[in-house]
Amino acid sequence: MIMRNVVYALLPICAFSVWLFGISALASLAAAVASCVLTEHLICRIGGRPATVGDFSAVITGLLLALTLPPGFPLWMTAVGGLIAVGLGKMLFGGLGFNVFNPALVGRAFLQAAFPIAITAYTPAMAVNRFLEFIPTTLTLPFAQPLVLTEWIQRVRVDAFSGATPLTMQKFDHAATDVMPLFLGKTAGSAGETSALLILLCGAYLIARKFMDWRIPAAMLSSAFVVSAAFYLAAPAQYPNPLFVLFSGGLMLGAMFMATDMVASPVTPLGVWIYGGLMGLITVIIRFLGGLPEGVMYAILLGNAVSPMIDNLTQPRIYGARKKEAAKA
Amino acid sequence: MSATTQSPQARTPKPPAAEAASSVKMIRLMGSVSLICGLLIVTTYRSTLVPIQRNQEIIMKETVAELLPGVEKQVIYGVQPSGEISVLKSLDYTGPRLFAGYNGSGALLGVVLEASDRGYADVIRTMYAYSPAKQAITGFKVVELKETPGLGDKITSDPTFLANFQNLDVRLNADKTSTAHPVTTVKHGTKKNPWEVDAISGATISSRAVGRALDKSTRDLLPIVNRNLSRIEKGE
Amino acid sequence: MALIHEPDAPAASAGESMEAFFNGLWNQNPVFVQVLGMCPTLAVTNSVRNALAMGLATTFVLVCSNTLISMVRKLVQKQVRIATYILIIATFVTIVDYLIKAISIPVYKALGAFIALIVVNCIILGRAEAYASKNSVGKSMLDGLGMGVGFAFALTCLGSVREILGAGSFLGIPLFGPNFQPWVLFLLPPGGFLTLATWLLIFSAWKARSKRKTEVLEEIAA
Amino acid sequence: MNHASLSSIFLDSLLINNFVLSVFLGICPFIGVSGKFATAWRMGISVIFVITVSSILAYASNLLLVTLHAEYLRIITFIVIIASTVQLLEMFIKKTSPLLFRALGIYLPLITTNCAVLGVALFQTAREYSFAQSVVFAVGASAGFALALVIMSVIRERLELSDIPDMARGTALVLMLAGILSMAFMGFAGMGGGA
Repeated sequence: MIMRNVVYALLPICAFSVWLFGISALASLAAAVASCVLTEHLICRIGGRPATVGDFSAVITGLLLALTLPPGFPLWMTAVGGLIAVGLGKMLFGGLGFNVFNPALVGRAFLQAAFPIAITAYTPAMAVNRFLEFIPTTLTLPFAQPLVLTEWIQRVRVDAFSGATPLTMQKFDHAATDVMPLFLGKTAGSAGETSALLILLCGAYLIARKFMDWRIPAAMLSSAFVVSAAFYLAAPAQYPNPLFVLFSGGLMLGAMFMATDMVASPVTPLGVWIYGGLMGLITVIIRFLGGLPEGVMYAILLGNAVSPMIDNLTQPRIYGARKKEAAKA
Repeated sequence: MSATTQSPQARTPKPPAAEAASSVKMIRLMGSVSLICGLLIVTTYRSTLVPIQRNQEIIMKETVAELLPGVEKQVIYGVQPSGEISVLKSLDYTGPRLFAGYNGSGALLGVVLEASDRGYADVIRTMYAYSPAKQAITGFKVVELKETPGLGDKITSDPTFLANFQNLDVRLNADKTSTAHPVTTVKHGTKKNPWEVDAISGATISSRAVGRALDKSTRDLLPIVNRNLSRIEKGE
Repeated sequence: MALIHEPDAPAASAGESMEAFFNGLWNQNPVFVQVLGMCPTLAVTNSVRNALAMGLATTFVLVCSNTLISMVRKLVQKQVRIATYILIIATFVTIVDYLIKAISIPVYKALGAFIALIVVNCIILGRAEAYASKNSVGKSMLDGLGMGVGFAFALTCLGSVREILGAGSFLGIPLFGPNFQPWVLFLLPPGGFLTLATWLLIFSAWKARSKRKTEVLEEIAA
Repeated sequence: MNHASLSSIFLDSLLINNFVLSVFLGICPFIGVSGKFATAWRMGISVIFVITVSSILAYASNLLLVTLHAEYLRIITFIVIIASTVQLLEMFIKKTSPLLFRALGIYLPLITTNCAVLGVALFQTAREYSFAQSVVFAVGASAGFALALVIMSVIRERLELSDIPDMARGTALVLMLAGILSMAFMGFAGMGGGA
């Protein structure tokens, strides 16, 4: 029930990404979902376990994975990502309900480390002919290197839309992007991360129907805002303004749909706030001080890694400990 | 690993006589084992000393020859903290080193220097050839790096990036205390001045580390090279 | 991670000696079965060349230390046993450190501190304790050789996968032509963990299968 | 001489080049002792303790070796120092604080063969760290080891209840988890490199 609603909430984002990037984004979504579902099916069969494909969780993993990849990402690499996401990120731990990390992000982290060039090859949004032709890299043969897109981008781009993402431009060239286009989402970037507005709306749907813990995105976003505001106030010339930080890159998508993975996040109320705050902090630190323009993926994976520990530390005291405290008082 | 320290429960039953053996015997044993070990180590150390130094010299000579084509003779100088230079007999020197290269007729071709800075993963060590006549860097080589394969390690192979160092302007300022223009790394495709380094797109951090390394090294060492140029030219 | 204690064999026949050798190579493979010496196994296997060099260096130390320890085994009291062993092992590690440096500086630089760290490789002290301190010189030497070759074999298995996938080459020779997309991950630390984990999975799956097979055969026989 | 700043050495050894997840040191105890949180944090503290002390001693003895021109005795000296540090610490703790000894006692001997201890001594020598740099490096590296160990132990405790395929149980699972953690820690790369 929850799973199916998450899929519903993701569909508008998928549709927007297809509108923005064309059939390549559609193919990428299809490849990721197919790969995830197939992997889960095969592992269940080989391991002699009851089939769990029907629970829609593999579909969600596939959709999320595709939404975090560049629109022209080679389909064979997308399929590898799906395999790793479900195989390593989920089934290894015993399937749904036991995953330690968000499976889609495990897949994406693998792809980021394995193919660092392909995964940073972004293409402009609203390219001409995007519904008629594939981005050339999409159809790269398995195990082959994708083409370099510089010339193709020159040919297809519509006025201001360049291939570089707002984050890359900010990080390496100190070129700021206005907040409004970021909010609406007509920028280059990963397929599903561009429109902050749409992601907020879809997340709000899940929150309103109580399928999602609102405190996690709230904590993560506000912590990212506060931390980046501190950097910005200290050195406005060097760091982007906090609104840019909120609406650019995968922060919104990550905070709404990936950090909120119920199994991989803490359960105690205080723990949830700590978890969200920590992820917002790491995101900003990696973006501002690290080598990469984007840090949301790593922040969430690290958050997942320490979430059992946060749970341990924030759990209501067990009997013995409480007695000690009482004695002290 | 736990077992190595926990398993010593004596499985070899010792006769009671051995148990009673005095610590003299123990010390004698440890002493003789140490003696054997010491002998072995010292022998190896002595016998490998020459081949190791030779290996290091060969590698260094090859690098210098690569950076200064046509080099026939090499002299190594060590830079002392005071800024004085002196000819070194071996590579063992902790301060900055200058590798001067000469052609067959003894004319100075250029000086090879070392530069390093922190890159993406770890310190990047490079060597570059400086031509006092052209007041420019004329050659460049990365000698040690741990950057991401396929990304940061492009600084060793990318032809456009390496083309930066065929003639990079590092002329000195008017009072010869530093370089006139700092070596700066600029975004790929925006190089305008001869002292700028055109970065590799997608490997910006490694490219910038190279620029910073060269900048620091040229600032510190080129004034020293130029001050002692007459000595270096004679090779003394 | 308990070490396997071989029974004390009073006399060594040729067959038993060979068993000492193959034991380390396969049945008690230090990496795949005993899961020892993980640090070098993960750290230096990003190319086949490094894996082979580390395998050879470790084999050298294993054979030498096993031999020497077996020679002095009857003289060593148990109180100073470990100290003596560590002294002997550290000696041979120092020797191998200088030898590699004298043979090839690029290999020396690629292996880095991991040559010196052979000292704390649990395989070596483990064999000294469990085997060389109780067996004849010849058998101890063979045991060291078997364990060393088994270790080198495991390292090469890992190194091959990582170099072929991560760089598209084997021993530096390109295999697939320029169009191949290298999976850089396999040269990086996570690739080391994941490759070793996959090998262990394959090994345990294979063992489980052969165990099932023998069970079925026994059932039929019964 | 090494000119790296103390803060960058600390950050580098703690997160960027984490001893377990990126440099591959101390993997055996990482696999062996990460099963329970209660043992993991005690082991972590013991390791921080031992590494810091042995790093200081290694620094001093290396000075001595260099003045004597006996660098070829480095490996032997370091391993002897580490082994005796562990012994002495064990005796010292036993005498001064029986409580602490009960908590840490059994972990101390295990540390002798932890290659992270020797690794710190060797790295600080190879990188020509000054005394202050060596100490900061030792604390950072050992705290990084403890961090990885504790994170792994809590995850493993949680996984005890889950339905992991039999084949993957044990070392393979720990290594897979370490692989994912190592990917997550890659996010810190490039810090201190200056953007």
